[in-house]
Amino acid sequence: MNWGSAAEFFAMGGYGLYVWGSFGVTFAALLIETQLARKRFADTRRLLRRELAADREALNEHASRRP
Amino acid sequence: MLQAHGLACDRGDRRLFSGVDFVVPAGEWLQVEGPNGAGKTSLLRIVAGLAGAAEGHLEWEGRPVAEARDEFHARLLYLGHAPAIKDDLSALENLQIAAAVAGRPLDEATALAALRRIGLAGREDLPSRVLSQGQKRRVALARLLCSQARLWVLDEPFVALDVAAVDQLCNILDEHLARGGLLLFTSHQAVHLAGSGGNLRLGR
Amino acid sequence: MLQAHGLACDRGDRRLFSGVDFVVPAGEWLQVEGPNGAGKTSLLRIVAGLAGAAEGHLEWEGRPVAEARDEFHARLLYLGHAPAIKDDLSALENLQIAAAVAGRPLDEATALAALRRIGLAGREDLPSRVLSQGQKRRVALARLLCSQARLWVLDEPFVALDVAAVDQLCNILDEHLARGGLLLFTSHQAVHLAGSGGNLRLGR
Amino acid sequence: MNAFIAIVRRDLLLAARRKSEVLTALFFFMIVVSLFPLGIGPETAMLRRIAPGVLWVAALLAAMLSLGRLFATDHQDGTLEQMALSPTPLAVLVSGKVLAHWLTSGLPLVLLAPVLGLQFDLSARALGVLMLSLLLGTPILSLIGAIGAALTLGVRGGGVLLSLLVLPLYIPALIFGAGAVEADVAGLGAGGHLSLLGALLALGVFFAPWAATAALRIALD
Amino acid sequence: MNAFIAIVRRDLLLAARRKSEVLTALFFFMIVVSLFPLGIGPETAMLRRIAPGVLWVAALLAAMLSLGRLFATDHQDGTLEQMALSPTPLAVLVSGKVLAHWLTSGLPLVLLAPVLGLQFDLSARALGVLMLSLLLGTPILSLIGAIGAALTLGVRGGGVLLSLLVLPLYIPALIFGAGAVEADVAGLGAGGHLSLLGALLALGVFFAPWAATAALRIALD
Amino acid sequence: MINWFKFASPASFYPLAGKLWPWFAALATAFCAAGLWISFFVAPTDFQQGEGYRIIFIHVPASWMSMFIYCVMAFWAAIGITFNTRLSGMMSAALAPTGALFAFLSLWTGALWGKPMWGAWWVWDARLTSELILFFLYLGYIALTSAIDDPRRADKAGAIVALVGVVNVPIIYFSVKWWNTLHQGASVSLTKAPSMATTMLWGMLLMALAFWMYSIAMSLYRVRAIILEREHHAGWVAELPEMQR
Ligand code: HEM
Ligand SMILES: Nc1ncnc2c1ncn2[C@@H]1O[C@H](COP(=O)(O)OP(=O)(O)OP(=O)(O)O)[C@@H](O)[C@H]1O
Ligand SMILES: Nc1ncnc2c1ncn2[C@@H]1O[C@H](COP(=O)(O)OP(=O)(O)OP(=O)(O)O)[C@@H](O)[C@H]1O
Ligand SMILES: [Mg+2]
Ligand SMILES: [Mg+2]
Repeated sequence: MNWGSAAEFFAMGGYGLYVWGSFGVTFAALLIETQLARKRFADTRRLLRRELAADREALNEHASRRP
Repeated sequence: MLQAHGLACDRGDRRLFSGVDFVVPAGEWLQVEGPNGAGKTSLLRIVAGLAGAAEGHLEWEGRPVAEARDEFHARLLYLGHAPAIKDDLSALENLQIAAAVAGRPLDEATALAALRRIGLAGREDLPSRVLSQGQKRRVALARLLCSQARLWVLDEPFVALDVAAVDQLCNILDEHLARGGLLLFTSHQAVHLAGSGGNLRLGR
Repeated sequence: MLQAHGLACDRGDRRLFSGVDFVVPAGEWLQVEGPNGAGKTSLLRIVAGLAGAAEGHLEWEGRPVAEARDEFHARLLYLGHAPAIKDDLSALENLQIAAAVAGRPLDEATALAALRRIGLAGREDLPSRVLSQGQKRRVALARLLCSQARLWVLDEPFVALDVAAVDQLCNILDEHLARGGLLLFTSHQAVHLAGSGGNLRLGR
Repeated sequence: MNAFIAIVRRDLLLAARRKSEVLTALFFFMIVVSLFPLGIGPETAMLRRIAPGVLWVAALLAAMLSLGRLFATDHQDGTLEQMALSPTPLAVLVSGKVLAHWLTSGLPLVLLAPVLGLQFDLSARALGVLMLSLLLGTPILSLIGAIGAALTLGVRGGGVLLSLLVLPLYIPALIFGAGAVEADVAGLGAGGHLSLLGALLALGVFFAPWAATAALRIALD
Repeated sequence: MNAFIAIVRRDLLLAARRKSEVLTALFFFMIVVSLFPLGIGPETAMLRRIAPGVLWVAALLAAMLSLGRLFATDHQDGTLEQMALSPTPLAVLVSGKVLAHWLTSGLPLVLLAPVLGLQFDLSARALGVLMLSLLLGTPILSLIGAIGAALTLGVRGGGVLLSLLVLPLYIPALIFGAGAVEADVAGLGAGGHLSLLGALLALGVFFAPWAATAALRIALD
Repeated sequence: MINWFKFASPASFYPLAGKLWPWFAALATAFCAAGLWISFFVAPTDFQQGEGYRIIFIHVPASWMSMFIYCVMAFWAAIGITFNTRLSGMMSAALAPTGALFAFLSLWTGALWGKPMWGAWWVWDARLTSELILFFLYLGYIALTSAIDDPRRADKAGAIVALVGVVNVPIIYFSVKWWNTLHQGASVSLTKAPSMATTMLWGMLLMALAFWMYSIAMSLYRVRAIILEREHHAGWVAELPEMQR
């Protein structure tokens, strides 16, 4: 174990800014990427569902109008 | 009322036409005819103020156009060979933005109705790039339906349209004339418009 | 003989047409008809090999075109919506250079004769930029007169032409057919060609 | 005024439609700036000396490159004719287009410049002056560029001709802009250079739309 | 082969028709090179140091600027369709166009470079190496550029996108080209750099027309 | 031979990707946890660089992944061109953003490492420069493909960029190497006592594995969205359980 205290851990021997800047941005970036991908997937799915529903409705209407 | 007095046009070292006089009273049309290269497009551009005439001048409601160009432009709608369509925008956006730039914003419902009427239902949101030749022309023509201009100057509006669209356009033109609008246009095809109008022949 | 078997075409997520079959025997014409956006241009581009078909295939003289594309191209002349005219070159230069690039150089006398016949006498040396809409189309059509191709594929060749030019073009097409040539074209106007041929309707 | 806003919004919409457009102008800037160390060699002291010049020249080229599109597409598809026929004065619409051009191609450069300045090891203070000089200078580039774009409209080979016309006119902006940063680095104070740049900008806002409009009318005739 | 010659002649004829076109590419080169002393300051020793890099970067930008036109006009007016339908393989015609592009935009740079090099106080020997490196390098720029131009065909905002695609691919040519002159100035001999440049050229002649053709077919579909 | 072409159809790859990605995500999390633990609590302080060297545990894996992903994209591009499969273009498109991200992270962490070690955020050195160019290549790919609306055209154009770019990558790498070298990669810390070198190596390897698994999970996840976007008119999409209701 390398660290005496939490403060020491965060100070990183004076390199805190650089080390945490690297790790922080890296994981923030990965997190943002996953969130963006999830949003993209959810959006497409929502759009598709709406499109399909509209299609089905149009079909039903068509069928019911026929004698 | 639109009147031309002795218009002449030079292109290169050629005089395309000279001494062209015509009168278009309110509610009437004038079809400019003539073989390819006779100078129909050149004449229409002169009328719209996009090119200068070598001789002659125009009058609008009895006043020389040169004296009140802005007023004249406010009452003019010109559609040329190029359809003024942005390839990257959808038909709906094209229509709305053209109106806003011309100083008369258009609400979405009106714009959509115009596109439907001109036969673009279902294509309102496609980028215009992918539209067919005739569909692009229709987007341009949809402007007519949203226009409040009194004078329409249309350069070969019937080109690339199918039979149904030609009929539709004729109806639109008839309505405009019935409202007391003026119409100046060119076409190589024979066109059947209601109301009265005349023909102007350019070229030998 | 040109044969199509079950051609289909997708644009975006739309199926424009499917199951299109046709036969064009030697010396006959086929007019593709349909409303704006039906897919006429798309069909002609597929036949010319400029776009791929979603389904189906073509046969030329009984052999699949895919197997002998070069041979097929050597016998094909395609004129699309865009006239393939360089604005900076004169009509004469345009004609001669297009022929040279296609691998069949053309001497000046032949080229001049073609331009005269198509009604461009006196405009052979103007830069094409200043030509009128219809004159530009004529430069493109002059290619037909110098062509040795057996299959002509023409997308709306009659657009922007005046009445005289339409007649002239009909004569040229008739001669081609009389020589045993094949013709595939689109037009929104009714066209009167001698010889026999058929119609293909696309769209609902 | 409404038409002015409409045209700015339209041009921004068009830029947004091609998401990549704004970004690519930026990356062009980045790449050009990065090319110099590759051609010249990696020595820090030297790079620091040439940094203001390189950054300004690159900004100038990036702004110029997107000028070609400024009126050309509108001309081609007939929109320009419609603008000329609109009841709003053409100069107002042209100003709108220039503003949109600056928003999409000038402003991003201003914001990116400090990051690139870091690559050349400039101090924080020098970076501040650099940003300020670009903030005053890039609108000048758009304004002068509009005149050039209008003059070369419909002229083939316009792209290259455009740069020929426009680059000499950009030289004062370049000299004062890069000069401001150099003066600051040399400890001389950048105030004089910056106020000259400001004066140029005022001049440009006043005259450029008018000149560009006149040029457009010629192209349309 | 006949078609190859025909297309080279056509493109040269088109360039000659716009007399200004070749000249403006040259002037762009000159102006960009001349901007640097303005932006950086007039110190001779420093200018000599940065000369090879600046000249090469300017050559690269000048070559790139004219790329936009390479296929765009042919695409717009339908000539490209006709080329694709010609019995001659498209790759041959594309090679012809690339050759014409080099003759009108690369070769003049090679011939002008020594004059500009003099402004930067380069020795006669260094000028010779500079010319040689440009003679080997500018065809690479045209070849790679053709791929980029074909890929961005019909894509709006293509001009800027083109530079984004093409500039990173130009970097090896830049490094070896400018490196050759620097090595010579430093007395190390430019042979190694020049032969690498030659190898790149061979690679380009072999693969670029093929890749550009593939890209053109995509644009046509 | 297994019928690989069966999985090459989007319809059958979509559910497969849906089943696979959670596993890779789980692996990524596990490797990442272990790697982070080693990086911060097992690996000892460097006697030259102090704690600052710990950036290596993301810098090196990110650099590796950025290069590796470009090669994978080029691989898919080649497959797409030779076999004309639709899926390969989608895979390239799904990989590009992640690759660009890792290239960016390599630059970012390198800059943050360079400031304390070299006294400058950036120097124009061989590796740094070639990484920057790789980043530009990614951006070029993304910009081009997103500027073309028709996805099939975009795929083909992207494939050409990926292939031409991958030919360029070694050229850049070596050319810049001849040009000069300052980034003294391997010699920085691996000259330490063997025990330390091994813990460091383990940390780096575990983080590299974590990033690798992350990239796979991410691309599988993203390719599902891309498949849906492009195939939404296909019949099988309407049959999907998540499309009911
Ligand atoms: C923006 C700045 C930097 C960039 C773009 C960068 C890029 C790279 C790349 C691409 C690699 C992988 C190359 C390979 O494995 O062959 C790498 C590895 C490495 N880098 Fe950096 N780097 C940067 C700054 C630094 C700094 C400042 C240091 C340390 C002082 C450093 C230390 C290392 C080490 C130790 C490796 C592993 C080398 C090996 O084991 O092969 N890097 N870097
Ligand atoms: N610089 C020039 N030198 C000589 N003739 C010119 C020049 N510029 C234009 N022309 C001629 O002027 C005419 C332009 O005509 P315009 O475009 O007005 O014809 P149009 O009647 O609209 O024809 P179309 O029916 O084909 O559209 C053409 O005959 C053209 O050849
Ligand atoms: N990406 C796309 N998404 C949806 N529809 C598309 C897309 N691209 C093209 N289309 C449609 O495909 C059709 C193209 O038709 P094409 O140009 O072949 O028509 P055409 O029959 O030649 O019409 P015209 O008579 O107007 O020339 C148009 O209806 C257009 O709206
Ligand atoms: Mg006309
Ligand atoms: Mg059509």
